[in-house]
Amino acid sequence: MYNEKVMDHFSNPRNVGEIKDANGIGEVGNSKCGDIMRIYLQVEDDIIKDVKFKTFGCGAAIATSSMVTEMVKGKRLDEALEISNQAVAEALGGLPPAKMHCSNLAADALHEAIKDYIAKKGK
Amino acid sequence: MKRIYFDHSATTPVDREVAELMLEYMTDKYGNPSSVHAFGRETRKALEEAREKVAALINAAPNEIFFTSGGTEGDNLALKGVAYANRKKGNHIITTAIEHHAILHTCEYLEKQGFSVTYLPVDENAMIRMEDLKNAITDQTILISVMFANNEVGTIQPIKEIGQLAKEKGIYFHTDAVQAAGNYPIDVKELNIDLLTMSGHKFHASKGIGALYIRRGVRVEEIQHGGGHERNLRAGTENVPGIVGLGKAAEIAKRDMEEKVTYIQGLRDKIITTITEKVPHIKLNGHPESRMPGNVNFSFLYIEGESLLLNLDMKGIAASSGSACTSGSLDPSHVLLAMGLPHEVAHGSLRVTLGRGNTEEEVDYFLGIVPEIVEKLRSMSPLYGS
Amino acid sequence: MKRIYFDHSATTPVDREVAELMLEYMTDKYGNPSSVHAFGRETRKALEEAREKVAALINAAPNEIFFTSGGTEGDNLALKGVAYANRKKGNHIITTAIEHHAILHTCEYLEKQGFSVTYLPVDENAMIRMEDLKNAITDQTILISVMFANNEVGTIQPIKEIGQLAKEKGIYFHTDAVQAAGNYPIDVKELNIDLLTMSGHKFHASKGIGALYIRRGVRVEEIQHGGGHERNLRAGTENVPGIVGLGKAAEIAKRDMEEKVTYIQGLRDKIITTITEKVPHIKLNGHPESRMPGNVNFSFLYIEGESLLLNLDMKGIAASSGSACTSGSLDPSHVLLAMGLPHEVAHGSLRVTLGRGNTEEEVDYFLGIVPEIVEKLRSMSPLYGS
Ligand SMILES: Cc1ncc(COP(=O)(O)O)c(C=O)c1O
Ligand SMILES: Cc1ncc(COP(=O)(O)O)c(C=O)c1O
Ligand code: FES
Ligand code: FES
Repeated sequence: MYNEKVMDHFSNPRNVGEIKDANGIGEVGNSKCGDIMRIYLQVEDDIIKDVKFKTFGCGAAIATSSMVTEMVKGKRLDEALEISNQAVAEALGGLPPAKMHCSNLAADALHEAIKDYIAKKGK
Repeated sequence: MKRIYFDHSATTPVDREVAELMLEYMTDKYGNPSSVHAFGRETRKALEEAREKVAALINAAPNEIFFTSGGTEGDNLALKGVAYANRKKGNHIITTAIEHHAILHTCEYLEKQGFSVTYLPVDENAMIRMEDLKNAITDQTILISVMFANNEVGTIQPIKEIGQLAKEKGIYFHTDAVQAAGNYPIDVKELNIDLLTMSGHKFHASKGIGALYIRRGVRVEEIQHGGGHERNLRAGTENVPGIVGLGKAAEIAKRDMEEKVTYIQGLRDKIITTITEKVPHIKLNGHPESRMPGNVNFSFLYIEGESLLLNLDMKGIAASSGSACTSGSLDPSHVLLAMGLPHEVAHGSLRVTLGRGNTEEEVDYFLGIVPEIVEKLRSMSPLYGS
Repeated sequence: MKRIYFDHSATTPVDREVAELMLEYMTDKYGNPSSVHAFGRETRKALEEAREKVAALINAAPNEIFFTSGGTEGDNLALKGVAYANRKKGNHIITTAIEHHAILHTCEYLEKQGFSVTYLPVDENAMIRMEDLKNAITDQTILISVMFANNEVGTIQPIKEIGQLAKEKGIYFHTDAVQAAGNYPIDVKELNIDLLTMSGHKFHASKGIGALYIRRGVRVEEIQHGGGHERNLRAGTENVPGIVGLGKAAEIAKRDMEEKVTYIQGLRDKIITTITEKVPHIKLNGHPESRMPGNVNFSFLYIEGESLLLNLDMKGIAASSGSACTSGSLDPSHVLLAMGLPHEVAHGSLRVTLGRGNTEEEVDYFLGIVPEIVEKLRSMSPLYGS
């Protein structure tokens, strides 16, 4: 069902956990399917210094969460905002068609976290 | 890696003896039972002997057994066959909200054909209430179809009471016994069952073969048209190897029933007790007593079923889940939802279904790793500990 | 006594290689293809590989192949499925008078559901006339169903012309290729076939498995309801052993097609020539050229088919007849009658259908005894010599 890369990220997820003093947190959920993703960011000078996630969901949900954290660590915010759900799926070498809509939400969670950071900074 | 199979409600391995008999009826005794020559007579005889064995499993008469291609066809034939043949008597059918899709989707189809269907609700243990059933009956009711045992949570319905009530009211009673037949003692006479569906691959015969028991006198219309096979009720060259295998599997099931049930139930109870002790935040789904001997179904709160399955799979254990994510559909199991479980709890369910080939050792290995996996997944879960 | 099997149109022995592969998918690789774990993934993969092989046999795409429980189900699904899904376009179906009962009885059922069916007549060789077909088409015609090769007399219909005509008129074309598939080269693209039924047990796969080819884009409604198997067209746990066996049988059939056809046709022609020479008062039924490689069908005047069969059977030879007496019905073969044979001639027919396992020696043994038997029966017949 899942390719090797997806299974690798699923079984050894990168950057699992919380950041205590995160300055950006984003959460998305697919209320129908029930999965929830939360991304924690530590941003300095518009650079993502650290990122962690927590996810309730299927194999694809966990793998995409893990993948997106790898993709953005060390990146500038504007670069990170350009990453789409599609790009995350591609970086994983593809997902089963049934999973594309339902659990491919990691980039959305990331964007929410960035928005949260920007909103907090603006205050 | 050792592979452990804990998914016997999905399908079972074919018994070695059954498979070898099937092989004989494929390569050597291959005649068409409709042929008049020696090759044909030989398979005709084997066919009728198999019918006797299948009948004996459920205490029916041989001429009350009709072979089908499996449980789904049996369910379709029972519901459509009874509905079409008894249209003049009424257009109302009663079933339950927790039936298999072979029943539910057939009922939906019949609704489009002008029948009216009542889907009985269930309680938190997946049991129907006799009161609801009584209240649902109208003078238009021609058929009650209630599954014998549920495939997800293992709950066994009050079949005898239903049979009794149906008999009193003069309404046909069909039961989808795909999970129970061959795995649990059934006596159609004692239980007042008019029609019963069984499927070979759930009790160590092959996939692609099944049978429908139809009590003598029940009016059923054929749904597959062609040659007059199975006394004009089911056209198509008989699947002789499948049927002979089904007969053998029925014979073995009947012979070993008591021993098998006791053994499997022992494994089941060990799993239920140990998980309940060792893992916090869980819920046993299904009825605590009236339950299939091999069925374990737990919801592990805060985690998701597919992730749990994949982790078990990586450790060589094959189990199943009522999570929507494993099926590609959006909603989790209609059974768990009908029992009143909230979405997120339904999502975290794990079904382990045991067979006579499973060992205590396998169970111990499983019990050793489940708490770790659950802990690991919970530590990633945004729902847990927050 | 040596047993000689000359009834390959009734059913064939399962290839040893096919049967052993099936055994493996019964006892060892037994997962349910719908399961997400390793056991399930393994059989899912095998299922899809089998689909590719079956597709390759008739030059279709894998996603145009849907597995069924056999030829009868395939015919039912093709006719009812197309009829129900295209009801809005029209209610007229064209078929022939010599189809198998799986087609004829399904058509009769559809007539009761409000469809109108034309049964094309055939000529003395069991061929339809293209002129009749053209004249039968109305603006209500949604489907033409003409069998590829007849099961009794072996006549192969002008499939390419029919396909061409159907395409021009925008009408779906189904062919019941249960006899031809695996035994005769078929290219659905070249022949413009929209739907094609095949059955495993006619080409060395098992009874109880078959496939329906549905060209991409053709609208068909499911007739068996349940889980969403076979892309929602055919519910029911997939018969994995049967399917894997069908795939292997298709692969072998494709590989050996040319050789097999030449070999079998050689035996057939020897029988036809020798009987024609040695036995007086006979009639070859079916087309002299456009005929299945393995089909021999003779009427022996003044004698009755069942008596002939029984005599052959006593000598170890299994053949078949279009005689009513072998089938328990009162009328002799509807095929022979449709070809214009008088009742008494139809009664005296003998069908010999050859397979790749038959030998020249078996043929010679048969040819040695037939004249004697015929002579003996004629000497008892009040119709003979008077
Ligand atoms: C309760 C129940 N009914 C019907 C079916 C369908 O049977 P089959 O898979 O043989 O078509 C199943 C299993 O899949 C089942 O568990
Ligand atoms: C031409 C034809 N169509 C349909 C069928 C039915 O196929 P099955 O026996 O696989 O149901 C047969 C054989 O019995 C046949 O010869
Ligand atoms: S969490 Fe449901 S499909 Fe991924
Ligand atoms: S001659 Fe006896 S049944 Fe036909």
